[in-house]
Amino acid sequence: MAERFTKSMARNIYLGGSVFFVLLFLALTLDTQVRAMPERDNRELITEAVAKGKEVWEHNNCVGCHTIMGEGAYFAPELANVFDRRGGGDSATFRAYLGAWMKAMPTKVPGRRQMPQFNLTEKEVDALAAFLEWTSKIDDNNWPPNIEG
Amino acid sequence: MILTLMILIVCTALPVLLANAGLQGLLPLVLAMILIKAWLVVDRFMELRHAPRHWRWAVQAWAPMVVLAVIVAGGW
Amino acid sequence: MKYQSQAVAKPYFIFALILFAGQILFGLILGLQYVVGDFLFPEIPFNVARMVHTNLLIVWLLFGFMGATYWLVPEEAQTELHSPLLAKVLFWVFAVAGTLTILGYLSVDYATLADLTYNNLLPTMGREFLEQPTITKIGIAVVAVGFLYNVGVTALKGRKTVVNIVLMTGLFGLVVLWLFAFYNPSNLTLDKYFWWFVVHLWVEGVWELIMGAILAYILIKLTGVDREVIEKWLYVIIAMALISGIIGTGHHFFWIGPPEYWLWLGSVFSALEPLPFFMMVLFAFNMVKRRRRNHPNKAALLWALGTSVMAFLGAGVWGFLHTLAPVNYYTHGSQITAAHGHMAFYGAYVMIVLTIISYAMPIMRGRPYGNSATAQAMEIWGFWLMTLSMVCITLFLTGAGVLQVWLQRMPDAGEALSFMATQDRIALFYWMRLVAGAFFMGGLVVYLGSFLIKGEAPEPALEGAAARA
Amino acid sequence: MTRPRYLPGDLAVWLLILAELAVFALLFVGFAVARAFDPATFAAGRAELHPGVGLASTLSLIVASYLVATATVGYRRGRDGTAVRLWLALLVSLAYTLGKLWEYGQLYGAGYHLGSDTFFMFYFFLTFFHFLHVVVGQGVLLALARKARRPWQDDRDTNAMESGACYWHMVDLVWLALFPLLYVVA
Repeated sequence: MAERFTKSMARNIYLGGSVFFVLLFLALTLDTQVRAMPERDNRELITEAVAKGKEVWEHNNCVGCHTIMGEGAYFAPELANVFDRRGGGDSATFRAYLGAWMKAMPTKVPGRRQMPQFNLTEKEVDALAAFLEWTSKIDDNNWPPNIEG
Repeated sequence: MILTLMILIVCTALPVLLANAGLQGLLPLVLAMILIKAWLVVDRFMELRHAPRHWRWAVQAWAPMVVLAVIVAGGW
Repeated sequence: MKYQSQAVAKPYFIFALILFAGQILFGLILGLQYVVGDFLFPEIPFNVARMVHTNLLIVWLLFGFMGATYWLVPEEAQTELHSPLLAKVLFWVFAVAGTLTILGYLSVDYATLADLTYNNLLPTMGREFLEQPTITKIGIAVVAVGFLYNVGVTALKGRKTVVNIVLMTGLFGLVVLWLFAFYNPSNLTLDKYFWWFVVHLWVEGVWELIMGAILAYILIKLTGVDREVIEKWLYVIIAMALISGIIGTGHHFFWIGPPEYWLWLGSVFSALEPLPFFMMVLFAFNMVKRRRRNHPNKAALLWALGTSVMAFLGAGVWGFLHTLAPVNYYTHGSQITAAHGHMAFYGAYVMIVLTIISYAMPIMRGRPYGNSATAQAMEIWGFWLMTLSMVCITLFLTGAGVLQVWLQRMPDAGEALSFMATQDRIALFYWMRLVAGAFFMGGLVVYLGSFLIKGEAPEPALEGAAARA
Repeated sequence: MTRPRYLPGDLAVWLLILAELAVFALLFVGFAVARAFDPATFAAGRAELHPGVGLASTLSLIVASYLVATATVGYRRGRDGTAVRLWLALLVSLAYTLGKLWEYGQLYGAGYHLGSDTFFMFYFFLTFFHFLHVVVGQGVLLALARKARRPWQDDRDTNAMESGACYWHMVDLVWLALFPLLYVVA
């Protein structure tokens, strides 16, 4: 039962297979980005404040402890749905909550995980709140399973 | 080979024609036809009839596994 | 050492190992912070320690890949490296930039670092694994292009082996995909979608080519099996890796905004992702079984076999455990992800770099047949300590993850525990993980200690090898 | 007299074939599971398809497969007509390609796409994924036909021929399961 196994055929499969799947992936990416995403990510709701809020989020490396849509560090709570969890889905409530929270950090309770004091301005807190509110409205296939994230 | 082709054509056309004639409950027939066609393609066209047995059965197992999985998964 | 210029790999390997030690040190800090939340706060907050831990990992693996490339490309191409000087210059540029970046993380707070490095001109910071200041990112791109040019010219002017072709393809892909690190739109979903082009298509795409090429090279050297045989398996394995892995990117698109069809495509294609890793196990063990020589560097052979097994377990099995969408719905972003990440990175990439170091370093140190038996025994102790510790870390984190999912994710809204309450309940697993981490550090110390032992393996008798085959 | 058992084509191609069959099998299972959850959507979606075109596509693939199979046997035995058969197979398979494109045009014109509902998600991905395989197969047939056109040689590359043929039959095999699942079972 001799089996033939040639290097040239293996190479053809490698090259052909890669090109095939790269093209397929690009086609799917095109469909995702051009057709599907505008309906799902609420891009029309990205205000200047939301964009600024994402910058605040990044400049303070929030993802170094928290997750957002399940990605990040797993040291602190998920924040893609914090607008619903802590703000009850209401912008003003959430803004007030976030402002008070950021001021109160760190708690300095011995032995507990500590969140640094980032000294955000009022405007930055507003922007961060807007960003997290927008994020909570992305259609993410109903993740997380419950409000605790 | 030509006989294989004929059987394949009949097996393909039959369920479609019967469905067009308005017959219900064709699923068992359709699945049976899949199995027969897959058998012929693998054994005759791919010539696995003469291949080492493990290769022949590995490929022959595909269609029954798909049909079985479809039945189980679909609860049909 | 067949070509003098291969020696430029040495500083790359040494620096990689130094950064490795740093990575593990910060890993221990993180492990302690998981259970003693205010440890080192506010001097080194968790986010800083984590950034150092993950960035050191990426950077030292890149150093390892570069060293491996400088080592094997000239030998495979049967020619001297195009420019050893460029390789040395780029080493210092990369080493200094990397060190400054880490010092930056540790000495000022992150927002200040962002301002100091003019992040607002081209904001790229503050995203997981891509925390480096934009200027560092540009530096990495420049170093990578220079590196690619240097080895590319070398590979093109010499013999074109499959190992070199696959390695160069992988490195080229690595550099091209890095460019997505510079794309950071305000739309978070868009940002995440293309962020995965760097992260997933690196670790589950082009890095697998690099890993496969290094493994193939090592097996050619250690087993003496015909190059032709090894090369065609290499092609088939990486073909499978790309066939499953490219659309497999979809398993990261489940919950970040892209449409529902990714739930199906991501699940189906990533269900096949263990396949190339499984083939790698069969491949490695088969080649060793069919070996035509008994290379006296036993430690290197152990690393090579260990890589294939641990990569299959970590990337393949632990990846598959939580990759199907209905499972991932509950496990996404839990400690199960962390468990998978640890074992996959260690098994696939840490171990392949340690494999090539284990093979190449003794040669560069004037011991063509490997280190002395004592040094090898010590290295093998290091291997088992580190590997078993990593198995334990993975198991404990998996335990933590399962419990986390059970307490926090599965119950309905009213009954589910909050994140922090859950963390308290799984603290025991974190303690055990910390202990396992300490053992890992111990293993690393033993491993590094093996470099201090003098002496070399004797030249093997020819007959013995022939008789075995 | 029994011939020694012999696997036609290259081992590398067979590994590819097994992987592809596994992908399609998983997709079929996904289809069946999704259908069980929402039979109404699937029935409605199926009603929008064109079984006539599907049937014609199937027949074209079967006939092409027959031509490829006989071409392979003939080629191995050194008979003439291999190239002609391969060209014919390519031509016949174009009926599938055109039919599929026509149906895509129809459905797209009627407002259906990958994101319409679960049925059309499966319909478009499964058929398009398969369609791409057919296109690759047609490329392989083209290459083989051009190769076979050259006069008889002793060192005929039966490995390439058999490998290409088996790939083509795999594409056919997948469609034989795909067609009834999507178009017929109501």
